[in-house]
Parts: sequence; C-alpha cells; structure tokens
Amino acid sequence: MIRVQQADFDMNQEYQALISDDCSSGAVVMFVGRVRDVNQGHQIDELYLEHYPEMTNKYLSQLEQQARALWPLENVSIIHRVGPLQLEDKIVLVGVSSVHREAAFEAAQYLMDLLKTNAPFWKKEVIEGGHNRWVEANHKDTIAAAQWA
Amino acid sequence: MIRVQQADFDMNQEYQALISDDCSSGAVVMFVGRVRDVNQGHQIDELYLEHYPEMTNKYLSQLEQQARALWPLENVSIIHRVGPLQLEDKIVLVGVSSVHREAAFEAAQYLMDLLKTNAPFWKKEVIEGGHNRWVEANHKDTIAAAQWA
Amino acid sequence: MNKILFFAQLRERLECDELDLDVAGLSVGELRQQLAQKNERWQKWLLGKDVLVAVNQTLVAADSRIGAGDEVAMFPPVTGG
Amino acid sequence: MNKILFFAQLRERLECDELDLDVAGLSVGELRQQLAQKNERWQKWLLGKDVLVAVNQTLVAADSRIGAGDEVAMFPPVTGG
Repeated sequence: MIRVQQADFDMNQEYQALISDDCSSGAVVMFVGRVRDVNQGHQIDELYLEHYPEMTNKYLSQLEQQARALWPLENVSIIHRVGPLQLEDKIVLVGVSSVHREAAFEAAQYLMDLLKTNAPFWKKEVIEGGHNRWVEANHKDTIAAAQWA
Repeated sequence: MIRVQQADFDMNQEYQALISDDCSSGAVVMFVGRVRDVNQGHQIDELYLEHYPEMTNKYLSQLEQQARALWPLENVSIIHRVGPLQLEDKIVLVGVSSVHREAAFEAAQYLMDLLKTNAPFWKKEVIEGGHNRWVEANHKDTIAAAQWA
Repeated sequence: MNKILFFAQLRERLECDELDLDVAGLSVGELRQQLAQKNERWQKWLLGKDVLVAVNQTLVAADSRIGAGDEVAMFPPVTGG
Repeated sequence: MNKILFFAQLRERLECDELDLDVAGLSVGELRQQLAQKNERWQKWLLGKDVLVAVNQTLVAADSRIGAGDEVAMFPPVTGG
C-alpha cells in the first residue's frame, strides 16, 4: 500500500493495515522518520515537502515490488507526507510484515535506503530568522543505498 | 522502559513514549512479534507465556544498557506479554528512537536477537486436539544472536 | 511535443516549472546542453553535476534518448524520507 | 540456605517448581549431579544438555560456584519474543 498525502497517519491504523488478511506473519516492523529540530547544523522551525506526484507513486510502487522480489513479505506500507510540516511531525512510514523478523527488518531498511536516494521528494526548511533553505542530499544516504546494489 | 505484563499495548501510546522528552530523534523503529497460526509445523489455537519474573526484568534492563553502549539511542522500549495469548495477539514490542535510522534499525534487531536467546520466557502452545506443546528453541535464533558477539 | 518539468531548487533557480518543447530524438545530455544556452543562469544550474533527469518518471542516464511525447523532468538530488 | 527454581518443561518433567536446600560451595555442575540422584526421571532431565542455569538471575557456566543465599534457577532454552 503506497500513499502520498498531506495528512498525518495513525500508528494503530497502520499497524492494523500491516496485519490485515493475514494470520501468518509473526513479525511487523514499522519505521517512522520525523522532522528533527536540528538538521545539517541549522535550527529548524518548519519544513515544506515538495514532490513530483506522477513519479512518486510510480517509483514507490516499483520499490515495493523490488522488495517483494528480495524477501518473503506479507504486507508493505509506504506513506510519505507532503506540504507544510511542523517540528516533530511524522514525515514517512515504512511498514513491513513477514513470517520472519530478519526479512521484515531487512526489507524495511532497504525500502528506507532506496526511498531516501531515489524517490522524488525535496525538503525545504524554514530556519532561524525565517529564511528558507533547501536540504542538501546526504552522502551517507548514497552509500547506504549503494550497499543493496 | 521495560515492561512485562499480561495486558495488550497500544501502538499510538508506545510511539508517543518513544518520542517523548526529545525533539532530536528523527528515526523511530518499532518491532512487534505476534502469535502465528502455524509454528514448527503445528496449527496453533492458543499460547501461554511463562517467565521467570525476577530475571526477566533484570535481564531486559541489562540488555537495554548493552544496546545503549553500542548505539546512540534516545528512548528504548521493551514490552513482553506473559500469560494466556490468542491467535494474532501481540507478544513483544521492541521500540527504539535515535537521531540516525541506521542506529535505530540495528539496535532494534540486536535487542530482538538477544531477547530471543537470553530472556527467560517460554511459550507453550495449545495445538489441534487441545494438546499442549512447549515450543522448541530455534537454532536460527542462536545463530542470529551469535553474530553480535 | 514534450513536457519538460523542473523541481525544487532547480525550479527556483531557473524560475521555471514547466516548458513545452519538441525535443524528441535528443539525448538527455543534449537536451541539457540545448536548454543551457538560454542564458548564463540556466547554463550555471543545468550543467552542474547535481542535476538528475527522469524520462517518463524513471531516472535515466545522460545518453538516454527522448522519444515523441515523453515527459522529461530535471531536479536536484532527492531529500525525502 | 539456597532457593532452587525450575521453569517450563523442566518444572513439569521434574514435577517440582521450587526446592530449599543448602548448596553453597557446590559448582552448578555439581549441583545438577547431586539433584539427579533423586530418581531416574530427575537424572534423565537434569543431566541433558538442554538445561540452562542462572545464579542470582544471571546465566552462568557449569563451573560457576554457588554462594550462601544465592538463588539458583534451572530451565530449558528460552523461547520468548
């Protein structure tokens, strides 16, 4: 299940979605990425998430299929928020259920690593003094994604 | 935060606990282990979790400290249920928040791998025909735990 | 005709979010060169190494050819998640 | 005096959940040998390799010595999580 939305999401609902239609998955992993107060040395007041709508859905669906080809997964959820976000807001959820916890953990990491370097989202921060600043891509993320190639 | 309890737990509440007192952790990982319908070739009707109360709390607290020595973590939650459990019930939660997603993922896996082989819990299954069967320890779990040594 | 889209910093720096041009037959690298001739600012930002290009919503390399009707998008390295 | 606890399958097979005995000075391995002399069933289940021993709630090896007042627990490999 892929969703790109402005609204927040609820952890109970998303947990239920991950275990629906399925009694056999013993392991559920949920990852949440949040708006941090300090990023790349700047104090953050607010965040704006821009994206390329036609491509985000297409890419994230492909990514889910890639993960399913690598691990035995039951349900997969990827939710990414867009638009204005406040400090401590959730930005992204990656959730995976599987019979095996190793598969659930690895697939969730894989999905996050690839999403970070390939999904067309861009963060713009409002920092001290009301200035805007586009977040710079993180070299560490490129390395994390490359390990799966 | 370590809890051993018979009651279920709520994913929203546990998510909030993981991000409390802290604006700086951008990454939250939650793992849930559940009662599966089939285990080691047997159809499960019910599960009973026995434990050694004085040791579970002591061991899980030590385990949290070990994880904190290995990764920069903000909040750590380990909740393990005991007593009678039904099909699809949650059994265990391991939750970790950190500034870095790599640390959060790795620490959650570490906590689960060590809990599986060292925390004094035992599962007894009620299987087809109302028979009781103690779950056998899984060699795969021993290997998973050994990788951290 | 092709739709050419720009996102994020690149959109702001070029002061342009969308162009309609017929660029079928060009490679992605050739398209960047052609667009860069518009003015000094376009040259500066379009020829930098930090420009990713997607054709029909899929990331492609510089030698990839653009077909009739393809949607082309140019943007900086992504920072979601 | 020492408290000796048994859990899970081991508790059921020995039909015993707790003993009060003074075993200070013995090693954990010696204690298992001593308890196994009770009867054939105890011998069978206590001397198997699938018995873990904790002293004061910490897993220990067979040569570990038991002190006065220590709590000793014996149980099968754990299966939580």
